[in-house]
Amino acid sequence: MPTVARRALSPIRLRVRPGGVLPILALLAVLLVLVGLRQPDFLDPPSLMSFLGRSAPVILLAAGQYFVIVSGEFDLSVGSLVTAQVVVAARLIDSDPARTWPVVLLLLVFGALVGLVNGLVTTRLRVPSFITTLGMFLILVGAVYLWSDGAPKGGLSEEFRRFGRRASEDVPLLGRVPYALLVLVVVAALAVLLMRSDFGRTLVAVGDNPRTAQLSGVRVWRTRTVAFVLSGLAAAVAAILLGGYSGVSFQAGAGLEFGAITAVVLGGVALGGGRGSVVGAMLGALTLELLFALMNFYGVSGALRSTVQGAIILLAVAVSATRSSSR
Amino acid sequence: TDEPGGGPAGGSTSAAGSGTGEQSKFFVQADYDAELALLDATPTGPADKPWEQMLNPTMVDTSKFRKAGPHKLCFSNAALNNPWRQVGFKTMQAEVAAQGSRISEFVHVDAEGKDQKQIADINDLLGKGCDALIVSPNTTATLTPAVEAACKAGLPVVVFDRGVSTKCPVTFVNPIGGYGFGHVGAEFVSQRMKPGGKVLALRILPGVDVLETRWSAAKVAFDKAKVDVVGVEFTDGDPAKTKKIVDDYLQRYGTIDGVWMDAGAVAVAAVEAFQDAGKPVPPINGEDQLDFLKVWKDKGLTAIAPTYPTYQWRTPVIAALRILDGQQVANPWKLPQPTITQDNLDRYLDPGMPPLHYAMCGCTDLPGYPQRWK
Amino acid sequence: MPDPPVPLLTLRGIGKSFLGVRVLDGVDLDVAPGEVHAVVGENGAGKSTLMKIVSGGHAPDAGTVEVAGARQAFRGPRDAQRAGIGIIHQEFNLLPERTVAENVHLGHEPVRRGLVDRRAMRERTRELLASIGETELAADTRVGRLGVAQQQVVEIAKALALDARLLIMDEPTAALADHEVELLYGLVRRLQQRGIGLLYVSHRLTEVFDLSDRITVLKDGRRVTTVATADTCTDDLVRHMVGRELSSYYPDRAGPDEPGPVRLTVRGAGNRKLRAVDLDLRAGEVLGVGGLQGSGRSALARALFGVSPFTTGDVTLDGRPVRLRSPRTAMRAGIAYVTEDRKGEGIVPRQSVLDNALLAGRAVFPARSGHAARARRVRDLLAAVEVRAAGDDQEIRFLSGGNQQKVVLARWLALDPRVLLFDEPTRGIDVGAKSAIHDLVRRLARDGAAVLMISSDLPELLGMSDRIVVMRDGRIAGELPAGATEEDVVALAVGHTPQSRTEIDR
Amino acid sequence: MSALSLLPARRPVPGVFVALALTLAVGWLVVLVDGGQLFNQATTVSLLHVAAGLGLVAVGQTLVILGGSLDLSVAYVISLSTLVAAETMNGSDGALLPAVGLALAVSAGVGLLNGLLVTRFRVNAFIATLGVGLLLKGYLDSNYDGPAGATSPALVQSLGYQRVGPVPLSFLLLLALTGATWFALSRTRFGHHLVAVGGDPEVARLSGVRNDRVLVTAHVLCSLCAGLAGIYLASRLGSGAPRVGTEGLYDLESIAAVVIGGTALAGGRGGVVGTVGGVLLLASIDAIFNQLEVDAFFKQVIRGVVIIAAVAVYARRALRKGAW
Ligand SMILES: Nc1ncnc2c1ncn2[C@@H]1O[C@H](COP(=O)(O)OP(=O)(O)OP(=O)(O)O)[C@@H](O)[C@H]1O
Ligand SMILES: Nc1ncnc2c1ncn2[C@@H]1O[C@H](COP(=O)(O)OP(=O)(O)OP(=O)(O)O)[C@@H](O)[C@H]1O
Ligand SMILES: [Mg+2]
Ligand SMILES: [Mg+2]
Repeated sequence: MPTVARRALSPIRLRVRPGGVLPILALLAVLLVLVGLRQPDFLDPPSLMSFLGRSAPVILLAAGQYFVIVSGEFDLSVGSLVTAQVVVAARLIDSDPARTWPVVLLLLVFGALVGLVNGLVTTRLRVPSFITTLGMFLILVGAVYLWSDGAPKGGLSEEFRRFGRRASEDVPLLGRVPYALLVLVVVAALAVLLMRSDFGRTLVAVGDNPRTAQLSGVRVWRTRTVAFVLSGLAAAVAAILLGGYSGVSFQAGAGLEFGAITAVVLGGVALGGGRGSVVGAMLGALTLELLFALMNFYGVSGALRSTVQGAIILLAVAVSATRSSSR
Repeated sequence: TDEPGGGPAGGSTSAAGSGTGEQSKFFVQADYDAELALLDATPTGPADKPWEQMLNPTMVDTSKFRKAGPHKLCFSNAALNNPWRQVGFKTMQAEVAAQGSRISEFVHVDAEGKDQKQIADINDLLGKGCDALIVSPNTTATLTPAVEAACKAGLPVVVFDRGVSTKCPVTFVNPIGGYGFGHVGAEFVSQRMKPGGKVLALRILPGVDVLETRWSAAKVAFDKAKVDVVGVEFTDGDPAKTKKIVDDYLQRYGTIDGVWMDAGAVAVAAVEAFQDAGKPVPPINGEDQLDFLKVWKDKGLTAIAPTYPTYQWRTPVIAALRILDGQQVANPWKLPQPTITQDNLDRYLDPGMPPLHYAMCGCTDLPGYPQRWK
Repeated sequence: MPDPPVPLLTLRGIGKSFLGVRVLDGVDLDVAPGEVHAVVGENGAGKSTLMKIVSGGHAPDAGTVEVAGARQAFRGPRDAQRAGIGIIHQEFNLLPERTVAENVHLGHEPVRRGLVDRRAMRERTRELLASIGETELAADTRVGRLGVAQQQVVEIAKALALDARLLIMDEPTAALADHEVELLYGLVRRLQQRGIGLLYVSHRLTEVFDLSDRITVLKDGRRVTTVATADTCTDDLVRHMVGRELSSYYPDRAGPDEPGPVRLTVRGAGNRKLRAVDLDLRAGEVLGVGGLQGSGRSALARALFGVSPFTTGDVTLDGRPVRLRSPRTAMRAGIAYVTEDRKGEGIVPRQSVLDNALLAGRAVFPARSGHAARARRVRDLLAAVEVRAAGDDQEIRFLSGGNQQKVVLARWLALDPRVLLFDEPTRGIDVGAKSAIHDLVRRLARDGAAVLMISSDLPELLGMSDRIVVMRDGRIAGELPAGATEEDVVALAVGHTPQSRTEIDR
Repeated sequence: MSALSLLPARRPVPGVFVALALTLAVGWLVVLVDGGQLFNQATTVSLLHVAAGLGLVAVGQTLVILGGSLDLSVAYVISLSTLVAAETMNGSDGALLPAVGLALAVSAGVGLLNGLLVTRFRVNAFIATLGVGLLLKGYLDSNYDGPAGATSPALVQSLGYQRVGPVPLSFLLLLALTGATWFALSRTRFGHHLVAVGGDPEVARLSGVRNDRVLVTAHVLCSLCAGLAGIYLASRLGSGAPRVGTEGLYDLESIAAVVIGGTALAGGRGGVVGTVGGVLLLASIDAIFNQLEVDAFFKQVIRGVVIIAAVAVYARRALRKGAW
């Protein structure tokens, strides 16, 4: 009698499944070829490194959003959280290098705290996360404007900005490696490890069928809350990098939540939870960033940009969706 | 490509508003000429109070609005969603405070950038017994009916910043305008770079009238100077996006010889992008925000800062009170629109103020300075 | 069995593959008007897939479907309905947020002057429910509030509402208690008299023999044989299905010395659904729990597992008082619970077989002997319960219902529980696997676990239990020793003397 | 338990109306203490106008959300519709009907595209409608530099500014649309099928519902509602406005209104009456803060808190009721 122990599937077959990373890899490859044709030196290590570095914040946000989405929820507050973090950092640091590290620590705590509140309100008060995080979005934006009287104050120290703006020079083979990229690599590795751990598998199970998870001893509320906390932490790290990269502004995080959700879905993760990989989500974000660069290189300029962006996203998702669906 | 500017793909693929191709439909030659003429006009009024100055004024009679004070002033505000409006509104509040005894109540409603909310707001204010109504419209055309309704209600209406397409308000207060702004910046940038050099135009958003006029005037200047506008990109006012765009353009063209912006919000980010790429910062224009002025001075940039002064937020209050006194006021009330150049940079750069403060606030004499603006 | 000229349904050479795995291969089958044609086979043999093909839910890769001589290519269930084919699915196809009437008429709501005729819907629902002996159920109850058995009744009414000429029943009795099965019998016979053809899938061979005219046996997606019911016997059928002899259906009960000390005691416990429950559960015994639908059997299991905990009374485990506040606390105390609603509460559908089996261990117990060792252990268990899947990384939703159940069992066995609560553990499980599960349950008891087994399958309840408690209205109505009869159980369950059975039979 | 479960399911008053009543009562009191009057004519009219605009969109949004989908393109559809209407009318009353028809037809076309992407091409609704929104944004951004066209005076005077007592015509239109939608949901096959598809698409399919058709219809109706909202806004603004939809945050706010109104974001549960409650709640919060002249940022904070709190109260109630 055939049993499960019979054979393991080949890794190739694993990835073609719905929720796998193959479609997004294919799209990424196509875009890379297109960029390479137009701007061959983009693929040289230095410029590639700097591209990856500047994309790091968005990729981190996508990873954070992934945890929340795969557990069956939404986090619409990350964009405003990034803005709030950057503004808070500027005001607290007030250009004083000595305050850099305490403030970095504070930002991480702040991010985790916002995630915790999102998580607890969603799981314990049973407010749909769409509403919870939309409310949090309003609260954060309002509060940070209120606190800073409508215009960011103070300034970020050079030390703080280093994470997002500077690079480790003279690395063999690669040349400059942006610190942001190093941070990204570390966080991405942690995220992958986490998703392979018991917690990660449980998280996906919660998104798939919370009742079963509950009846199998999972503390569903805790698991989901942790996902929100992870998202908040990711937003904090992203804010540190983004603030470093571009400085203080109220626009720092604007629209990032939609970017992150789009990236996650593009990466094959199902909204509603239970399917998809964190690698896919991060690749989705990278693909989106590459798409923007591609448009810069091809001179898709001005107002037409959003049309091209919309068309490519639709096409990509439609092709991968119709190809992976079996009836 | 067959466009006058000869820009590569950048211009050819996009429609109105980009490249230096066809002029946008927002371009009105007569207004352009008038504004450029105003740049050189000498204002009337106290020289140390530009917010009370007028350019080529035509005075109108307001005696029918005369009323005994103190007055209740009502203000329908388009939005408070950017530092410019923040600084402006604080300046206005300070002006109200300065006029203390003459104003019994100052009602402020914020439309949060929504046309339809502002229409409702104005309607709402009409029921509140205001003595005068100040409106900063969110959009020119769409707010016109609401403003007309307010005029019909019989109270004096003062419009500032953006206009409305009706003559019914007692006066319309604003500085010279977008053509002047765009022209000053573009002329500076194109004159300081090599002929035929590459200019990158960084814009905030499409479809905002003030910003559109700035760009259309710049376009005229660039076309005249025969420089190559390699790209017209929208940044959404997001510094990160700005840096990415500049980065990619640098990679694509090797060098960029000039940067023009329709607003100063992301000027510092653009400068940083050049620094981070290890390239010299080309001639660039910003606005009178202090962060830009600071970088300008610290790094010795070749730069200029045309302004859209925030002191114009003081004038509507002054105008409203004059109207209620029955004094004549200018209509339109054109305010001077100074430019910050290398020569007068130090006068405006106040390191004690926050980075996003606008130097041209004309607020140093107002109660609560500088604390109110910090 | 007379052979009518034009069969109602003719299947020729039906084949179907999922993701490259062949599930059906050249299946032929026909159904005559007024015939009850039973389809039997092991879990995963392809029965439900075949039924879905006939009812338009899946498109076949090969072969033809003819209805009353006309060839059909269904593009969807709607086409099949148009052709007069109705189906009672194995898994519930009901919307919990909608009312009974809305569910029953979903897809073909009666309209009057362009508008849905709600009154007609209610009326018709009432009639349909009455025709299967369900008079208590209101047509505008939200289905989500119903217990599993009542949902099954709704599911049947829903299929009947179509006025089909061919009705497919895919394990219609899996969730039904005994007396309801009787009602279903009556229904089937009435339909048969009206000339309606029936395809009847069931693992309960008694039903198959009671009801069917012919029987088709499927094995590994192929048709093994089709025989007239009168010409075969249980043993033959089982041999065809399993490919080997199954000697005895139930393993030996516990010997007199096997039940050990009392492991779990419940005294005066109650909650919203249960009152004054007293119970002793010994190590080494299988305690059966009988009762009608809604009598509180599941509620008892859910209370013991901390899902809807007892609010009053005391529970002790191995002599120590415990408070079972949540599934976690119950699991920590060594209790495991196999739920009756597999789809809704048993599986995480889009995760792999392995992840499903590992779920509970991962959630509550950190891997003591390492992750690899735990996974190996679970793989062994999956093999031991004979799960059929393309691999242990296959998504569990693609497994047949019976195989899903085995994965769920493996999940709990991996925790080495001291007390096992089984709620309808063999529902929808084939004879072979059923006897494997029975053996397993018995072995667990032998190894010292205390087993509480809820079952609506009376022969199973009687055959497996060392003792039986029967529930009624949230209380324990009485206790019966091993060797009790079906009549004894029913009498306690309905609170009448045995004669009243006939009354229910009607 | 059996006795309990056999009770017919009653459809309770959506919790949002409790929150609405509470908000209005507290708001009225606070405004009174502040020396104002919440329910004066001008304020009421403004409140109802705000509600009408958002309401028209939210009713359509309710349909797609009930069906388990979502529409993030509504904001752009609204803008597009104002432009199509105003440019076609170009200030003349004669072109009124063709303009309205054209605006609705264009909107329906966008809805059709959304629907086909979601069903035929199996693109997740979030992405599909976001993408279509981007397409429209590109069109609007590259073709319009600001308001364009002129709404016919007749429309401005009727739909835009006409009112019956304190109730604007547009609000009556919203009530009528709500009534019609409620009727469609509870009394037509389409409505039953839509809720089924939202509840469980597989169950619906196996029951003979043509899921694709139902969802496409819902998307078309949703876009039509957005188109209608656009026409209404054109009548308020006097011209077409390419940014009015996005500035009004109609995408997120309409979804918020739907969810506050008790419709499950996952689909299959809820209704249009609750949505109108949600819209009124949001508009009332706005009106109250307007009256109190609360600082816009502080207001935003409070708004966030109130939205969460309102839904939390509602969720709590539902939890207590739904507990078995
Ligand atoms: N999936 C579920 N989620 C929550 N509660 C449930 C679920 N399934 C059943 N229940 C509840 O648990 C109880 C099920 O047990 P019940 O009291 O109906 O007795 P039962 O004898 O087990 O009936 P049945 O034969 O229908 O399972 C019901 O009250 C029901 O409401
Ligand atoms: N949608 C699907 N995708 C992939 N595989 C499937 C799908 N549906 C069924 N299968 C596989 O097809 C085989 C037959 O399943 P089916 O449900 O028809 O069995 P069954 O005979 O009804 O079993 P049971 O008695 O357990 O209900 C199983 O191995 C199952 O894993
Ligand atoms: Mg089956
Ligand atoms: Mg039960």
